[in-house]
Amino acid sequence: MASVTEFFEKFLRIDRRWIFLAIAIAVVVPFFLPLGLPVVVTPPVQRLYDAVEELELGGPPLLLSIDYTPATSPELEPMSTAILRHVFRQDARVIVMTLHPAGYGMAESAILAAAEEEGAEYGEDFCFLGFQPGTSAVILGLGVNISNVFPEDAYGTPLTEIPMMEGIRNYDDIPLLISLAGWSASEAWVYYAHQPYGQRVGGGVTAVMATDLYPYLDSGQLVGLLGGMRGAAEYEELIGQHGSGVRGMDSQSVIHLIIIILIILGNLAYFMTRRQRKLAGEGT
Amino acid sequence: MTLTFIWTTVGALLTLCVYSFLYKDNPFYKFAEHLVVGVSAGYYLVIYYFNFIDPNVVRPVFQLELGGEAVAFGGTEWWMALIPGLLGLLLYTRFFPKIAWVGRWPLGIYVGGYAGLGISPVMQARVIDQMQAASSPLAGVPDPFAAATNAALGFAIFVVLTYFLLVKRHIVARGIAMSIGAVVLSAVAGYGGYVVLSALSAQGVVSMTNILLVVGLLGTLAYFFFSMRHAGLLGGLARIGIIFLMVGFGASFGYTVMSRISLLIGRVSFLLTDWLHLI
Amino acid sequence: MRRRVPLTLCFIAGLFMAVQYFIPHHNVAAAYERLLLWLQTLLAFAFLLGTVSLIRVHYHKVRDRAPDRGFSIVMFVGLFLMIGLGFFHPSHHAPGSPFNRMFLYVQVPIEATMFSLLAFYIASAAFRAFRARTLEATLLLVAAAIVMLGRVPIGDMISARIPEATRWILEVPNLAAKRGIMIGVGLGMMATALKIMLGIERAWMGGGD
Amino acid sequence: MRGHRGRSSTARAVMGLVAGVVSVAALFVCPAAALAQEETEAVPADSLPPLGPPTAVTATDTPNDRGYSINVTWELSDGEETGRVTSYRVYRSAHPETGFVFAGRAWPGNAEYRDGGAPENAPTYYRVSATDETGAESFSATSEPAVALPAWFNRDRVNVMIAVIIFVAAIIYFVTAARRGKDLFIRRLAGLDEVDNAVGRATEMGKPILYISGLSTVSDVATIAAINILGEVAKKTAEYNTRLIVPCADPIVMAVEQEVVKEAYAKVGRPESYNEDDVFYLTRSQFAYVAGVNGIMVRQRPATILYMGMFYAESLVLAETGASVGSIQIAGTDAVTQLPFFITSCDYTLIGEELYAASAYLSREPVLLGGLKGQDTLKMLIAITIIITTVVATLASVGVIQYDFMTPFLETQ
Repeated sequence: MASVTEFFEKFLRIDRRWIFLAIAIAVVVPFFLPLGLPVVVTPPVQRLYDAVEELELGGPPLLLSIDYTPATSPELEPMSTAILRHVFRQDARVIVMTLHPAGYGMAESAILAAAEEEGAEYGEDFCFLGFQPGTSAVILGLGVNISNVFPEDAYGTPLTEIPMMEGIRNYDDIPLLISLAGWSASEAWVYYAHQPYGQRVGGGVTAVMATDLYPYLDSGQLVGLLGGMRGAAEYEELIGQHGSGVRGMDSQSVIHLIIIILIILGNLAYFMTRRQRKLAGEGT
Repeated sequence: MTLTFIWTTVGALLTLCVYSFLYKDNPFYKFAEHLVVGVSAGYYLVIYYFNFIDPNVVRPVFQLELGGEAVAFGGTEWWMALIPGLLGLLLYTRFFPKIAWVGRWPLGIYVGGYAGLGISPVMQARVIDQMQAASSPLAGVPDPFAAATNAALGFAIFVVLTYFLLVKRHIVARGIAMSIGAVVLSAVAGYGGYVVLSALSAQGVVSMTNILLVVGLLGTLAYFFFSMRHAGLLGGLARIGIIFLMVGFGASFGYTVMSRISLLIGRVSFLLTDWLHLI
Repeated sequence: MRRRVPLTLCFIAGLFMAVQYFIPHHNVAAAYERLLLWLQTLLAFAFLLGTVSLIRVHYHKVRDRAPDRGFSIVMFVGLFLMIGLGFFHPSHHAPGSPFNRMFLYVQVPIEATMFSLLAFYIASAAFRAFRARTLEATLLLVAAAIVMLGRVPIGDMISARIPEATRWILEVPNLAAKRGIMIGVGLGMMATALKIMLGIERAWMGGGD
Repeated sequence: MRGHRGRSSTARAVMGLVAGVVSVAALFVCPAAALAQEETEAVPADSLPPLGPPTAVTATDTPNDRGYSINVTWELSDGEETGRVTSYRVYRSAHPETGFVFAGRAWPGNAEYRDGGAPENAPTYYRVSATDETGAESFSATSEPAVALPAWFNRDRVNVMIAVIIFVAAIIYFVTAARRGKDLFIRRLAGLDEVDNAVGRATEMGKPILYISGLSTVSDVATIAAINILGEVAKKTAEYNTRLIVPCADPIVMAVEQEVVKEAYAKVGRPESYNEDDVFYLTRSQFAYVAGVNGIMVRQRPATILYMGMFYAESLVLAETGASVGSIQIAGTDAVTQLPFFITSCDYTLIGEELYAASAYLSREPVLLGGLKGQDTLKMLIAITIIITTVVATLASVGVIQYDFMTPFLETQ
């Protein structure tokens, strides 16, 4: 009995670096040995997927605003990759831009990787407009005329010389807009693109922000929503190509379990040692 | 070795430097720490200069001097740009002790301006809008969370009764038979409460969700009362408030875990995939 | 002069910001936007002030031969490299410039890694603090455990009730508590702002009368 | 019905706000494009019969807006039934007969458009056309003129203004009452009682106190609260002659806090103990700041760490590092999302509004305590209002009373 208590007492004072080690193992292992836990697709993700699915071959393009920064890219980059793959696979077109200065590099690397993989061509299937400061003014300005806000693309080519931009003037020519952001950009798109112009807006945000955006989903101000790595995993499930999202969910499940087991063991140890202390106290 | 690979390797090594801090403080961490403080401080100095001082002060003022066309500053005259420029320069008076007190002028405008923004918009967004959202009928509408709420309530009744019947009355002394009786009794009471409340809320007679929302809100507000002793009714309400606060905090904590792990996955993926190309 | 001028400026700026909220007229709106831009520009000027402070602290470390002075030099290298590249390199901070690369491959990885330490700390914090010592602590840990499970696939596998309970906890008790905090915070913010404007609370200028 | 009217005024207000915002954009982004010079085109002949035009076009000044905005409404074309309408095109002119220029476009099924490019103070006429798939347009009759006027008062925010006035009055009343010497009670705030002990402890141990005033700028009022608390803490450390380290994440906050600490040392007669190197700027960048502060924590091993103000995701990294070096930690923030982390990792946590009560609590200055009393009075009013609105809403929903007459009072735009 005493030895059990001793063990628990030791366990309560365990060096936190053992916990760190457990977490590290739980993250690294699924990279090599995927568990393949099933991913259940939820309605908000399905709705966004359906909206992208509606884009037509060579028809009016999707406007994808990659507004996340390096800090939140682990959650949001799997989303942009999955959405871009989806768009290119059905030969639809996409205009990429960003509202955040730090989103420039994020957007560029995501789109170039997806384009290379799916064989999409710059200027025909996609183009990258780059960054403009002034969030709400930019969003409102695009509703009037895109070329007023972005006279040229990120590489200095005038929009008039980009084939796919022909006839694309403002939101009227864009059937769907998706914003991926770890800050309030998605709300800004709802306020300044959906509200005044009736633009259909979809969003992808971090898991933490997702519940704050559910009201917009219920009211129809957002056509669909991806929340965190789980949202990305569900989207990957839908396009049938598992990537970092699905893999990430394995690690997520394992670590969540580890934390819960730690909490349970911690409490068990706490009560065992407390009872022991109480008994000892009564004995003397 | 391509240039990108070299840069990625730099990033990867720095990543490892930071992780070494998990073991303990060490020179590698110190290196990364001092480097990132310097680099980021420089980054912000440059970015803020080019995003604010350059377009709003330097260009409007100096292009005119050079005989160029005046750059519109928010649609106004160029000399308007002198005002933020002057205010900005006043900040530096603190380097000259004799006139350092002038440095409080721009700070006064800065602090006061944002204080003013902390009044009217806050009243709307944080007070009135929240009050409006909180004012919903306690009955008459079918309760979307009827089952979950009532299950939770039934469970709560069960736990509370069991607690009072068992824990408060020394189980060992009273014998097992009595404790079993007590558990059964509280289970019946809890389940009974559950069934009755479910029936009522399914028909819209009560909305347990909304009742809990209002009670929780009033309780939390009571907790924040400063100028009265937390006793009697106020004390009881404040106690309810604390319970709601704790459940809320627990929920937020559990809710955030996922995002944080995503970040770690992102870094590991950077090391294993982008850098080492193992996966 | 020394106290009255800044207090008066503070009051006027605050009053304008509080009142403009009720006046949509474009003249007022333009003035509001201009003032906001000035405040941001003021902050930009302050960055030099901050950078001087940073340099000063580390210069003193080097001068006083503090034990970690070598790392202060690392700080200087990082700082002056960024300032040099940002202001004097012809491509400034454009994408692809050396400045931008320093940001992407030095600052970003370190910061992202610092951020990711949270995954470790959240686990150790949960282990250390989530003990059922009191009723409050128990509620905290039970709510956290349910929500944690409800957000990963493994939660669905254990029971379909877990995601349901998660949603309920988030949307009922959590929402009630958040609303209460929000209203309280709103009142606290307004009172603090008002006291600043009226000069009742003047710690920001060193206090005193 | 009142309830209905309440809703429509909200709708108007939404339109007003949006129109206002649209016109801002028009002014800022593209003054020329807002008045796009797209002349009406000739209608090409086509085999299908032309669409029926939109009818009953009205133009009214957008209410409660900043100006340059007119709301145009119409009744849908009969082409809606066959689904042939591709869009409605709205045209404006200063004359009822000629000079119509394209103002904007609305989707099929929409019978309104907010023109954010209308000239100010001049009568403006509108025409709306239904466009079919060939681009052929059938035009409505010209509307009655409308004049775009900017508003000097946003009537949708009357309730907010009244609430602000009540609040300001309550605060000023209790502050003056406190000045006259009214005795004011304040309940215990556990974390703050600990500040004195913490300073004493640090002095005994010969270790510093670390004060972190959040990662935001002065634009968050929480930062101002943190500055006020620093003023009180600095007085105590100055009295005990304990080292106080204040790393700042914002240069303006740094400028202010240097002033605060310097003055506190001067006030207790120890101006020479103030070291400017202890109140310094680190970096604005969130996690670079955290890296630096973590370094300070593990190397200086402060006896006490105070976290006051606005925090983001870094809260737990800081608090866990602080806990690992054995510091007593007292946190206070109004960032709802970060409170759970401070609660789990710190010894004491001031929740939300408690942060704003802290400087009054620490200083015990009557005028500041009077402010708290004012806050509590408002809180009482809010609680009563919520109870009343809930009762009214409940009675209305079960049909005891005809309509929910309380809701309009709380509607805002």
